[in-house]
Amino acid sequence: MAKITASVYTSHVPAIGAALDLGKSNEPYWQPVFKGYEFGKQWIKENPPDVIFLVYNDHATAFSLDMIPTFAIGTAAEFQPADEGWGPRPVPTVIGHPELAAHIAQSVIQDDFDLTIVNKMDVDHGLTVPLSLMFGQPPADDFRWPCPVIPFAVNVVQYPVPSGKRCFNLGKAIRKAVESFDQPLNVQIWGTGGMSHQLQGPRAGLINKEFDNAFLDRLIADPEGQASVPHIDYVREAGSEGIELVMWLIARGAMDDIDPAPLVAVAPDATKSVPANAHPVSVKHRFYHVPASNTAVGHLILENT
Amino acid sequence: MAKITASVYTSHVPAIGAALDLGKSNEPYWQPVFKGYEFGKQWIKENPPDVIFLVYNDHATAFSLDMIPTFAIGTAAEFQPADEGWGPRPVPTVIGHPELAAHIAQSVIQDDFDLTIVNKMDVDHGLTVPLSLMFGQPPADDFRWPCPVIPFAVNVVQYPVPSGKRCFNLGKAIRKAVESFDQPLNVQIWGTGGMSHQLQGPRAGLINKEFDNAFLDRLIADPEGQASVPHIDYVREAGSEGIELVMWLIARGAMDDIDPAPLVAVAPDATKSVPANAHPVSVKHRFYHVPASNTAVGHLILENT
Amino acid sequence: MSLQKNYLDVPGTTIFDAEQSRKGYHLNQFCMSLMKAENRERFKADERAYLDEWAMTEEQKQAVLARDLNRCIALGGNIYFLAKIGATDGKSFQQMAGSMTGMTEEEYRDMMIHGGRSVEGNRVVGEDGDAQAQHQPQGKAGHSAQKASA
Amino acid sequence: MSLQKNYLDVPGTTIFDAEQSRKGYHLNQFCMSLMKAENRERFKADERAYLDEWAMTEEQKQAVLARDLNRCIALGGNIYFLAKIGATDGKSFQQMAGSMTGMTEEEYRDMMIHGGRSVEGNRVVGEDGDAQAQHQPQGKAGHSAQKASA
Ligand SMILES: [Fe+3]
Ligand SMILES: [Fe+3]
Repeated sequence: MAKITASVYTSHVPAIGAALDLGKSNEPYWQPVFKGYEFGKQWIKENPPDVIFLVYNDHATAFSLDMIPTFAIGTAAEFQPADEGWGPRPVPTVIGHPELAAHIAQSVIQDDFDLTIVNKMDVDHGLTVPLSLMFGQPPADDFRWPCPVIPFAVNVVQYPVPSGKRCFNLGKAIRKAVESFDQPLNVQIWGTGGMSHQLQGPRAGLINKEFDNAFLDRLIADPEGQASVPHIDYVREAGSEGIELVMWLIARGAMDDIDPAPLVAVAPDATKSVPANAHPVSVKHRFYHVPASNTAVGHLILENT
Repeated sequence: MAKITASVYTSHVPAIGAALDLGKSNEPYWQPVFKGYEFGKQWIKENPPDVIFLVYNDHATAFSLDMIPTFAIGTAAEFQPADEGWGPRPVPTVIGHPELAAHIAQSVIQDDFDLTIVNKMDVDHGLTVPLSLMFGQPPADDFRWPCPVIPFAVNVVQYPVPSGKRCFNLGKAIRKAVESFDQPLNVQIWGTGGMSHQLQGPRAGLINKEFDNAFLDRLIADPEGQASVPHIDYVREAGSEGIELVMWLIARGAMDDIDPAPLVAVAPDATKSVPANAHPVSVKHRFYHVPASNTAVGHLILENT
Repeated sequence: MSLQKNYLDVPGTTIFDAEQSRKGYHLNQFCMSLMKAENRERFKADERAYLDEWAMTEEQKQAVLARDLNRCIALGGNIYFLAKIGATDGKSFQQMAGSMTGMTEEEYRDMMIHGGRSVEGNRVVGEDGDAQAQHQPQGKAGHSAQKASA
Repeated sequence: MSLQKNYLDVPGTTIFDAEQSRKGYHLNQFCMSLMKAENRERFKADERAYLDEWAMTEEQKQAVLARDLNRCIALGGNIYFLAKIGATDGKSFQQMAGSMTGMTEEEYRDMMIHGGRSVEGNRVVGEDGDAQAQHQPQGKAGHSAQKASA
């Protein structure tokens, strides 16, 4: 039986990829960013996953306006790093896990998540920057990522994007799907994007440390509550691109401390009994830094216990 | 406020399109088929919709295996009849309704249906044959369909396809979306595909009149019950392509006699109170014939009262 | 995989699920290419050369060349994709479907006119309906085959 | 439309919804075309000619030629699409984002190094934060503009 052992959360700022690819990671501007990932690089060496289920968003790369899937799962054997306009990043091809991906697709579609199944797509910085941050640049004589990756793309570009509650429930369904796969795989689920940032208009450059840190607090301790925060709060408080944070809720919903029953809308006066949590998650690492280019960088590692 | 006034259900057999396009509709083989649509052609002249929300499935036409959306809504201004291999059908371009389509997309995505929004796609016989059956061939000097059409494509090609319950609930969400649109449009919702047929393997040619007629009975009188029938029953009883019938449940779920609250799984011992129905639907027409090529032809018109 | 496949016991029927889709990816994408008139021309001009442009298995190519649709389906093909081959050959869906039963066109057409194939005996593998393995191929072809082996 | 747009009162911010998407369809699809190196070359060789291949409005074409990203966004552009123009020009996301504030590159970079733009006064249209309409353009450009009009 496969098992989700941990979840990793991180911003996926394109400039971080550029800094790595252009050898700028030792510059004073970038040093504090990469320092925040040193723990994670060591941790993942000691806890190597067999497969990563990587939640990210496509930034007008694989998906133009011709087709905009709310949720898309990559079931292909491999995915090429995309040319986003600056030429492709010099990173390895991403190897998929078609069997597990197809299994998860089958299971969550039967649980009423209306996925789009994708057998051909290039992956952009949203997926490759997190891999670079956690694994560094693979050596030239063994130029590959350490494990297969299942890309899971969420539409956060054209509104409406899926709600926090929908994302959180999807995480629960993914956990159920993984746990019904009949091979003993160590699976990590990663949630990427965010934190506060705005890339457009006269409000570009918005950063909200208070919002970001409150989000991290609540993602750890009260993810169900965080899942009910409406989109407008993210936009207003964390910038128009801060909405990417809803993707972290997918990864969080897949952890063992979460009641696997779907979260439904509850009438305001309903009394809610919170069961004592038999499976607390362990916070292995937490990091926050401003800025990387236009963006606040957040990073979190949670392990199931 | 827009309003769904009626739902139309029909098979969308490609051979019907070919018979029409090749001028064979008066041949003895085809006469009984087209006779079954005479009522509908007259009825729709007397009850012309402003927009048709047309639920169908793409048959490996717009969607290859590269991307398989569970639910795809067409928000483009127009859609070209596809070349399915025999050359495009000689029928008019389908004019969309981008405003209403985008409005419905926004509303149902916020109701947790994970649509794929499509701005460029060709439409195949699944969409054009029902238009031909209900409207006939438009005259050469006014070569257009009488009203705009919103294409809504459901994956019934690669398993798993969405469940009957999911389809039925989606119908409810579509009704809610239409009723919140602020223009006074007369909207019809059409469900197409089916009835019993199998196009593959040594069991090709399967027809099950008993199943088909029981489906029609129950679709009218107990659609919620029909929505809980599992896929394997359709496959076993109505042929591998009989599964297309789940699309009829989307149209049925959008009618006024249906309790708009989502249908959830109910424990076997739960007592269910069925409210007296204040808004019965009126069965305007019902038709069934075998065969058209490999397929049983079914057709139903329901009006809200 | 360990999700239950509750559709494996339907006789003469292959459900196009993720596993079949993976097997048939290149075969089906080849079929999609036949939606363009110029590709249909190129295919008809030299089928083998056209097939060799696709990352299909030799078995899949042979099944296409032989127009053996049952074999194509076993190798991951889906009927809606395979129909593009039939369209290129000028065949109707009825001719294609009929070809998978072993019946002649007339036999299949007659069966349909008389109400189609009955579901009786054809619901579950192991029954005795006409779609069951022990009764293939169907029609006269099957009768002669059965005589020959008798 | 009558679904509430509860995001129209955020200052200096355009939410890319279905309506914006419809307006900007051809503009954004033009941007996508710049993901191919050969298209970037053709665009750079003759921008106007390349733009004329697309069903964009004249206003959209002028906004692209002027690299006026705020205008592009008002006309239906989305920043992730528009970024392909910046990439073609060799610009970073920071340079593109900064260009929409009126600040110089240095001013914008300094703002980010010092913790970015504050949300205070920038939550709702009508407050007095630096992203509000009455304070545009920002940076020295704005100071001179304000002096000129004073
Ligand atoms: Fe991003
Ligand atoms: Fe069909």
